[in-house]
Amino acid sequence: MTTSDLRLSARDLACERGGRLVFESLEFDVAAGEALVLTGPNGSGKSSLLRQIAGLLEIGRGQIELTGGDPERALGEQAHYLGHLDALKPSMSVLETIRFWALYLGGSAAAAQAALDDMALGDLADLPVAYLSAGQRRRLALARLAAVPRPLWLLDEPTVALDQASVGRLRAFMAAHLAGGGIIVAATHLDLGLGTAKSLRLGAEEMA
Amino acid sequence: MSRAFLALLLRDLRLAARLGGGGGMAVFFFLVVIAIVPLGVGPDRPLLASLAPGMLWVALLLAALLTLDRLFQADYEDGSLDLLSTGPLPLELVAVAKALAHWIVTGLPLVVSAPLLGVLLNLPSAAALPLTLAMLIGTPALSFLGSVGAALTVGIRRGGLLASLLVLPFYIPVLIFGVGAAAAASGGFEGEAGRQAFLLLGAVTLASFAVGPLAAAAALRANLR
Amino acid sequence: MAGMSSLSAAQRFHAYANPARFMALSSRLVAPLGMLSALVIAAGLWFALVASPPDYQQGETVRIMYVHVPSAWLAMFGYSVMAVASAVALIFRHPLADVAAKSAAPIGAAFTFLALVTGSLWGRPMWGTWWEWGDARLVSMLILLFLYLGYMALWATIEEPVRAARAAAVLALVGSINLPVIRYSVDWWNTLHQPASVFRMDGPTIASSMLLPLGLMALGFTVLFVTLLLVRMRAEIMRRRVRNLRLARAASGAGA
Amino acid sequence: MTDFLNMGGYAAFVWPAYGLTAAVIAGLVWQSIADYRAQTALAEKLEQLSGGRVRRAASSERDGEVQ
Repeated sequence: MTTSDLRLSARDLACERGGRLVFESLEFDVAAGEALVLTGPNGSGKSSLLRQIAGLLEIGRGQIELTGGDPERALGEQAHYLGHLDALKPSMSVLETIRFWALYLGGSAAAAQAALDDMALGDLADLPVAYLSAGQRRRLALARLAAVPRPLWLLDEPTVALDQASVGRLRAFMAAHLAGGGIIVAATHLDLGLGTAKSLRLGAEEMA
Repeated sequence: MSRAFLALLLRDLRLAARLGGGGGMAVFFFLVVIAIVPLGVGPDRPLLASLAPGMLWVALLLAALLTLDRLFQADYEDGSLDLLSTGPLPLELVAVAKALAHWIVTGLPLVVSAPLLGVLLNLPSAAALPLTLAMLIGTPALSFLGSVGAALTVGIRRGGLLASLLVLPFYIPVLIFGVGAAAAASGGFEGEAGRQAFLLLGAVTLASFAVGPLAAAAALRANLR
Repeated sequence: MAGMSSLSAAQRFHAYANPARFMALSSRLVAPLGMLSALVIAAGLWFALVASPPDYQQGETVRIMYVHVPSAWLAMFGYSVMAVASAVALIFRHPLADVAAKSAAPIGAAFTFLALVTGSLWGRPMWGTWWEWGDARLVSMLILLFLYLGYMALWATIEEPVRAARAAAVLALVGSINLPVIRYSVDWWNTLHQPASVFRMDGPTIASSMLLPLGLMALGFTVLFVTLLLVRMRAEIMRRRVRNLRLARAASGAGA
Repeated sequence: MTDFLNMGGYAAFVWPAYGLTAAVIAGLVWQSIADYRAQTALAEKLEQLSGGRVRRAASSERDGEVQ
């Protein structure tokens, strides 16, 4: 799905939120098939970094670059951003939700149905989202990643509200994405068992 | 690109229809405001007739403002707004889709119900058509300019009230030309002032198509980024 | 659970009401009541349109009274059904009362709308305008329509039925207490502005020949109201059943 | 027959009044029945989908055993 010379790099990156310097002079390089795990205390800027990569947050100083991707599309359009909020509407059914996001983000309706089955949500398809549990809502949010193929995944605490079985399913899902030459940048406390993952500690150097 | 635009528009229309009957709330507000005017002003028919176009326009404006604050706030609160901006659609077109959905859900029902409510205010039947036409031309401006207020106050507590206060001054030209078009035109279209007012109203609406989305997108970027 | 009351509380609440008995009873009543209302209304129409004389003063327009007055009665009857059911719901916690109140509202609102429009049509030949602020009853009927629309809007916006029921019950009760006050204020407002038109809505004292069609139509409308109330209550009970089934389904789904 | 339809010159008011009453009542009857049928069908479909597992649970709590 992606060319092998895909590379996400950041040079001298700084982030300043509401007058507070969150982090500065950050550098990292992630090649195709690799994962970058962000660790560090809360408030150390993990979420801010992910939002900066996704283009949802202003980049004060430094720059982020995705080489080898699709030149016409912005970086944010080639990435899936999974934040703390699940972006789900209670009155819409599971199928309507995934079909909307697949259509909107450029995937196909067929892929949407397949994504539901991957996330074991197939038999809840016409249930309104209001009836779903937190875990099921999370899996519906993850199904969006399966429905629309995008090389870069930006995951903010993806395992929150997931039970053991779902975490196992998530690990396999992420491993498959990496095997397909994709890149993952994830902020998490849980060991995602990604073995070869590089790690980037935020916030620690400033404290010491 | 247009597929994403349509998908977003249809989703918003479906959501509006499911939650609180879409434009029903705005039309209900419009009906109540018009019904209490005579109770305040008195049942004197000629007085009501002279008040009718002005009151109908003011009530319509307030009704349009009513449903503005949820335009972006709903998507901001559940995280959809973040995802919408990672889609192929630039924020400007997201703002257009939202304003258009607001006009279809709220603007059109208000325009359709205006002549019926005119009966309560003893609106002369000759004035009903020009008034409705003027409202049809003017209401898109309410939605497109309104989307700027909604974008400016996204994420702010009690943003809805602030959005109305920010946007009401922008509505003044729509109100003045709208009432002018309705009142003058009721004496037949050949009235010079009537035609002028209609053209100016159309100009305001066209301008709002350009200014609205650009300003709304800039406001969203300023607020969220 | 996303915003839902805990599953067991909602189900126990409704289980206690044992809708099964009501569903069995109402399923036997709906068809006969429907037939009865059709017959009575047909008879009423016959007398209203054909077999009764025109009024010496109003001429044929008096026939509109045979639909206007029953609609107005049913509009008020509907609201009193809602108020009583809401009181029972709040005091005795009987959820079937909620279902009855919620089901009565749209029917009452429809009759209120009919009363308004037929009243306007009846008044038009006399007053020369479609709406007469001078007639206190017509104005109060309009305000009653607002109460109905507000009540239905409240139900439409609160998703969780138990909470919505309690809020709607309070609104209906407050509304019923306010109705006489509203009616009095509109009457007082009327005397303040001496209405131009001398014509009073009810016109001449009702001649005996008019009592039969009026009575038949009113009876027919009332039976129709009860029939529709039962049908809508059954639909509402099924709607809550669907909701519980969906909750159970999500709970039993993989990896809840 | 024609003067019956003419309603003493007030046909324009009497017939719309009766016509509208018939229309609103017919609409109300139709909507009530359609809503009932839709909800019943939905309930049956959900019961089949859950293979009766839910039916047993639901019927036991319906008889108040779940207190």
